[in-house]
Amino acid sequence: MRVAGFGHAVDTAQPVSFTFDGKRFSGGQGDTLASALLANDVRLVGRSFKYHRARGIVTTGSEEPNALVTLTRGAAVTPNTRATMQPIYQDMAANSQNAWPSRAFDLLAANDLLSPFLGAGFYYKTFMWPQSFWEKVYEPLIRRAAGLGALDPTYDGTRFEKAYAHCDVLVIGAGPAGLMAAWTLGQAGLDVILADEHDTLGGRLLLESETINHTPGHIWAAEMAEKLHAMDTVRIMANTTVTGAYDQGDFGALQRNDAHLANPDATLPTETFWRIATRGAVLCAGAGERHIAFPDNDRPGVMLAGAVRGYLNKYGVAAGARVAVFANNDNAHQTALDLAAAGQAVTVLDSRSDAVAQGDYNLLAGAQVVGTSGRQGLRKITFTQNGQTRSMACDCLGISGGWNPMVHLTCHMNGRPTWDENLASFVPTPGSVPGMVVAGSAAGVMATGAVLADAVQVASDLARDLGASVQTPILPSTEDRPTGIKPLWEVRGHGRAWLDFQNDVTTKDVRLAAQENFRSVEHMKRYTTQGMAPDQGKLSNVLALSVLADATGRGIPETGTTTFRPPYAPVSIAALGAGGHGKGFAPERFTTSHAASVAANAPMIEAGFWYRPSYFPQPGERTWRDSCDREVAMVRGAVGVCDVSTLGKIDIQGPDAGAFLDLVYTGRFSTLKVGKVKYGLMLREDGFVLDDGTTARLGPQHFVMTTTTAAAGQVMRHLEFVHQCLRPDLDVSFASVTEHWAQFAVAGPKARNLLHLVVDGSVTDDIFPFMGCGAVSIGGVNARLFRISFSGEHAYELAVPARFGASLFDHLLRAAETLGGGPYGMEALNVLRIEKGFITHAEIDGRVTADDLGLARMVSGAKDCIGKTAAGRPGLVEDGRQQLVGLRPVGTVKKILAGAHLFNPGDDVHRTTDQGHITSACYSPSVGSSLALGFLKNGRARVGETVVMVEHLNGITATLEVCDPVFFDPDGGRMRG
Amino acid sequence: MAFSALRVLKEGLTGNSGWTPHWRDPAPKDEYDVVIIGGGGHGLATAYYLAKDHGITNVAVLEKGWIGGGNVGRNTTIVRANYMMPGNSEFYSHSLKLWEGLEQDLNYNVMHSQRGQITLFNSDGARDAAMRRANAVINQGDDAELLSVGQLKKTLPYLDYDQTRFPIYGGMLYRRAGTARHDAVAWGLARGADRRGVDIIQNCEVTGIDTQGGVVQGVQTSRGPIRAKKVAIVVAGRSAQVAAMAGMRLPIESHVLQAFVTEGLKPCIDHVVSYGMLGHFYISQSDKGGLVFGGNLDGYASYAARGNLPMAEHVCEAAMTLMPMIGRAKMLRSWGGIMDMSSDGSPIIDKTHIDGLYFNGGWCYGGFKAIPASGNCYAHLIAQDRPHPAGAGFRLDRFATGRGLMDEEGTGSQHNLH
Amino acid sequence: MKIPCPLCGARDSREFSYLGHAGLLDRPAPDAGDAAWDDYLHNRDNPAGVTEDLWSHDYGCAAWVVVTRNTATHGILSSRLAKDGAA
Amino acid sequence: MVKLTPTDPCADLLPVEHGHAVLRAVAPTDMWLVAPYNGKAKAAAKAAQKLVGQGWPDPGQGALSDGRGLLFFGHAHALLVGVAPSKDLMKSAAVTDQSDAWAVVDLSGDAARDVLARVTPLDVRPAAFGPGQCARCDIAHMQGAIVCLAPQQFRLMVFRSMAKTLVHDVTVAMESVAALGKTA
Repeated sequence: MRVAGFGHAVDTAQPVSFTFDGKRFSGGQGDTLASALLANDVRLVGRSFKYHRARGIVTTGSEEPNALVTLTRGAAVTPNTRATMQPIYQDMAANSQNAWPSRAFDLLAANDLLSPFLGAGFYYKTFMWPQSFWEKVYEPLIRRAAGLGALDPTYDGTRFEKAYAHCDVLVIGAGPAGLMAAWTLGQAGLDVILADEHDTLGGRLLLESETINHTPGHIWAAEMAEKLHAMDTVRIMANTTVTGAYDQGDFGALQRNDAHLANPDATLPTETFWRIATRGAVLCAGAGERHIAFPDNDRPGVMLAGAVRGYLNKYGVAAGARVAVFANNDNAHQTALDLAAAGQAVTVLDSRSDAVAQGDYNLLAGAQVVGTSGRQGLRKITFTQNGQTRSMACDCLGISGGWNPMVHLTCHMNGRPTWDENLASFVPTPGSVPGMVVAGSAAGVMATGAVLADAVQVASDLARDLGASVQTPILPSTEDRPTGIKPLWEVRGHGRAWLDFQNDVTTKDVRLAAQENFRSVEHMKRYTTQGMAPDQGKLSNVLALSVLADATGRGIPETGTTTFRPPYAPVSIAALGAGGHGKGFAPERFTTSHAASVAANAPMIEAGFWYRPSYFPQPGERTWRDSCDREVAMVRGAVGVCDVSTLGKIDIQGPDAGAFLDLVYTGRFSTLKVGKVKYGLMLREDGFVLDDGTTARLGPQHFVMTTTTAAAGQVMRHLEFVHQCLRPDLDVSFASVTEHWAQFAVAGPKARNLLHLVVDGSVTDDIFPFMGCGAVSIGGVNARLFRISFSGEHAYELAVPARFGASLFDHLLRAAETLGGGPYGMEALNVLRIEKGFITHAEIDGRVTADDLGLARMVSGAKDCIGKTAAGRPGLVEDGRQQLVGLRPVGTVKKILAGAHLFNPGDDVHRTTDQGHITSACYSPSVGSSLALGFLKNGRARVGETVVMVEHLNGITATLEVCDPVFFDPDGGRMRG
Repeated sequence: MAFSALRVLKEGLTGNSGWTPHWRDPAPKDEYDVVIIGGGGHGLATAYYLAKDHGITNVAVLEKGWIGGGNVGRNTTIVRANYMMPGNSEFYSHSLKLWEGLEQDLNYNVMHSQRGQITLFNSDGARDAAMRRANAVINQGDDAELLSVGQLKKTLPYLDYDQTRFPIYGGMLYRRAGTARHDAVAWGLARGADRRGVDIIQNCEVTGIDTQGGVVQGVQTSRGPIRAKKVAIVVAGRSAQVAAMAGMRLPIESHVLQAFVTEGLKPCIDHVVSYGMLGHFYISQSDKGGLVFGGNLDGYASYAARGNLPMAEHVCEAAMTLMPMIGRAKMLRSWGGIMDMSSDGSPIIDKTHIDGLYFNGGWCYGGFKAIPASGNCYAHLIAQDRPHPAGAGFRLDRFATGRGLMDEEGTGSQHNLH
Repeated sequence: MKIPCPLCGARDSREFSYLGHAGLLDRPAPDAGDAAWDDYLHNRDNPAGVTEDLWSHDYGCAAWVVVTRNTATHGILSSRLAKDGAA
Repeated sequence: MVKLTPTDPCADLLPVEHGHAVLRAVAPTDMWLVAPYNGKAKAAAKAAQKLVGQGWPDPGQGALSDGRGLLFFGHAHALLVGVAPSKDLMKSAAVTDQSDAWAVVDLSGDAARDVLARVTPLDVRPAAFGPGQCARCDIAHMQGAIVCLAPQQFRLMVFRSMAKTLVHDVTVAMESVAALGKTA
């Protein structure tokens, strides 16, 4: 219920209406969903994971284990939203999770009755019979019952984004320590980013009633925030959770931009995932309260003591009408004091027999809560004091087992925290994250005055380490409240005592784990699932550890701790993967002929990042094959034009360019004459083929190398490696010119006729013999012409500066039309090259040698080259390797398919009889039959033999004849002529 | 104690007080027939099969930390047998068959779930490569089915078929592939080995390997020397350090592979789905409802067992182009494992230059699915001093000779590319 | 993770690609023998600690960089251009 | 004789303006990669000085004045902009025409640095990246280059074929920054 005069963050004069499970409620501007629900006396907010127990709000922050809801805003459905972190907005629609048919009446709550049989690890011991029932019966049941919220199967299209930020110091958390540290560092002239996961700076000061400089803490925080805003050096990131610490000062952080908006603009990113690069960091993440394990401690209404007063102070909400506090420390008494100020009478049950009341409230010293009742919410607690057991009616119980410094980020780089006996908590181990220091409660400093002093000290030291000069600020005055604590982890009694509320892990589970020898903390965690729920054990891990320590008769430090891994708080995949949706996953590369190809209705297909035309359909053609066959015939009969700009082109220059090429290619290029082109084969250093292509010599010290489209980047890196790492003495340099030149293949018996329609001057065999190259001009534009062929026809490749690519393509097509030619696409290109036995990366699959390809003659015996020595390993030269062959049908064959395997006729089809496989297959209109290339054991010696192709997936078996891989024009007369 | 539904019922009714340790914590003896260095999945499986198949029970498994604390406890739990290179093909086929009987064999529910794996392909070339692989799998005697885009739309309706950067051309379904509960595999094998008399010794770090005249004598440990007739190294992730104790330098470089899990969600992904554009992306949903997913190595040599943001982001970008509906799922936890990346991407199970010393490692990031067969083949090698037929290809000398390289990806001798 | 490029300064690791141990700078002579080549191509010290490895600044200056780095902590000690040879 | 007409990779896509940032296409001009031969660095620097009035750029440096300049462009290269190489320069350095290789755009406005922070991991704080500085760097998963022309003006380059992706990704960032500015 709402308490007048309290709640500095909420403006009840501005009502905000929202729905929860379809029922309409009203809250005030500034409420979170959690505070608004509590203000409306809604206590049951969801169901637990395993036993479907009724669960209520426990905390005020991102560590909330229970109040996870599904939000629906327009098309966007967000499951597992923390009600404690979600501001309400007009007409917000939230729904509870993991309950059916309703959160008040959940059928699976029956699981709770079966809990004796469903303890830790029960599933490892059963569900094994009959064998097939696991997938069919047991597992589907388990899967349906498990899980929390549900994803909407349709993508909502909401924008998320990622960004980078750079600073000198990242201050994590804007509570008293963070504010003070940021101010100190900013004053020192350092670039500071101050990140806090809440919308308002102040941290716990917003939740507490204590004063700083005699003004309420939240007002001091607001004043500090204003000062920081005014500093050029400080950048404030509110609503930003620092999620991970990574190497060399990288941090991840998630900023929520529109959680408070009812109708955000479509261009507003819902969340920004920041990659923050910093020289130093100060962790001011504060401390998190922990609870105490006692029987039935999980009912709605049982909350952290700090949260109970936090809801009062910040939101003006009383979490219950009759409130009790159960604690082992002084700090929790503040809850009673704050509630008393609001006129609520509170009983404090303090487990310490020497506890002293700090004000006017009922204190039961030496008392322990041993049980609770209330099916859908707390109604009564049972406790012991002085050997007597009594009950007390109450609808809200604030628990406090002490405070844990939020050490999580210090563990992200394998650091382990240190146990502090006085604090009864783990504290960060210095140096756990290089460059990051810890200040305030996160470092185990609990009283506010000490926190501020610590922050100044730590920040000043860091500033000096970073070379800045520091002005020491005057510390504000504080009212220091007592922080005494005596550890109390568990109250043993009848019934189950919860550790991990969300995963339904109880002290019994931990004890059972220990009994079954899961005594290592990692074993216990995995056996019980303790700490593996969405809160990652923030609330319960230390508690669970203490129970394990007790069960195994060890101390907590010897028991050790599990580690914390990124992210600190869950991060949506859409944020981490922002930009990846749709085409955003990779850059798109378009050739200069793209628009013309699209205009010609060519389907564009992906080739690496590029798009290339598949074929150019003509009216009347029904399938791609119709078009492809026509384009092949067109190239063989007249002339075709194909954009080959996507092939890698590397300019290689320098006095040692020839010597360098001799090293990277198997063949010799230093002796290539200017104006000539040569085919080159490149090996990896392990002796297998890396790539192939042609290289032209344009001048004495100037070559241009082509690579395949797929390997262009890899080859460039390889060349740089060979030069920089192996032969830096060679005077040579490389420049990618792939993008400078638009290059088109002009292929077919009328290729030269076509060139004469386009190129200035004439192209003759004298100047451009087969494998010749040189400069030409087109309408006065300087161009390059290479007489090379990937089709087996008389062919050229014509290159112009890319700005003229679209125009040249247009001219080439128009000229081709007059000769009965036209454009051809990737399908025809593939058929043309298969007919000629030319290889692509279908054949060069990373496992083949030059000899496997029948190209051993291309490996110069007279010189070293990359890969030559390793290619001589026995396994790469011995008999029995699979060699490239051509394959053609014997008789009628339905289809030859790449990916099919080859067998000897009559052999059983089995791995052990496998003879090879098919790499490329097509129907060849030129030959008039299906053709294929493949690798066959000792293949070259088997020309003329028959083999059987077996393709299981389409159920095709065919008899094929082994032949030379060159099916068409074997002597190459067309190419040379 | 045998596990059964009846037992769970009986214990439930009597306060669960009768459950006993799944394995003992014995003190190390002075001498064993076989000392296995490494209490991960493979080491425990080796011990289990030594006892079960070869009757060798005077065996110690020495574990530096706690069993199952390495890669078996930190992976994406995928079990499949879709390898095509000779050597790998028969081995993983053998492994899958062992998985299929493992739970009954161990009397331990490791939640092996054959929910099927669908590997997507995104170009004609990738389809041809997938066909080659799938045909090899069928030739080995296992199963594969080609799914058209139409079939995929029914089976995986949540993929983006319209806008994704690299259109989906089809998929290959391996019905018998699936997942298992990784920790339970380690625990079940430990319990199985322990019940047959094997000593599982935790917190016992091997600090030296004793040899004399080229013959192994035993090991030095943090808990004193232990004599052994045979010593078996199986410490993937730390192979270099342990092998160095025997003067070996390995064709292995250690790399970090990250994996990720979301908060629990109601069932939405039934299969294991994998995708091969710009690196890898693979995903499945655990029985607890978390989406478990991963990608490629971070790419740099590492023993830190943790990675960095670029790969985490890249994997999520792949998720967003392929199945954007999971965008609203929140990544809960990330972790990293140390991968023994070998020079051809395939493992090593072999004798060494020292008599009685054996080596098993180089599992790259395929180790989890291999656990039963790795243990089975390694046990065979240790017990009989000749390789098991299904594991005979994993020779240490194949890199030097170039014979029988098993480069599934065709990426060559660069360790981090496999 | 940041890689200190000797030319461009500390840059995000996503601008780099990784090759392997810096021993790859010492390519054996063609006739160095099988063992030397096997070692060069395949075998690695693979230390859990300080090592030297090769990174290419693909998205930056295209320099190959030798980085001295700790594989256990990911700490970086120094870097130099590969073309400048051994340290 | 045929007449070839030029096209520009970005011209049809630009300009765009969102909030406090504008993205404009840059008219094509001479761009040449220059790699001095071994032992010729001084001569190349001298030849370059004559051409553009500035010496060889240190790593990370490069300025344009009147559209001319010499930019650090890699471990081996500088990029000569706005003028073709002279004979002198070609004697001492390998030169490669890249005039058509790049998609070139200018991003300007008060929000320019916030926009850049969404497409590149480069530290673009004013103190780290000001006028006269030039970086080869990742731009939205593309190999690119950024030149700081003025405190709020940057030249962005990626390979020509990726012009559309560049414009798209920068435009999305501009929209986001503008929308965030409205909620702040």
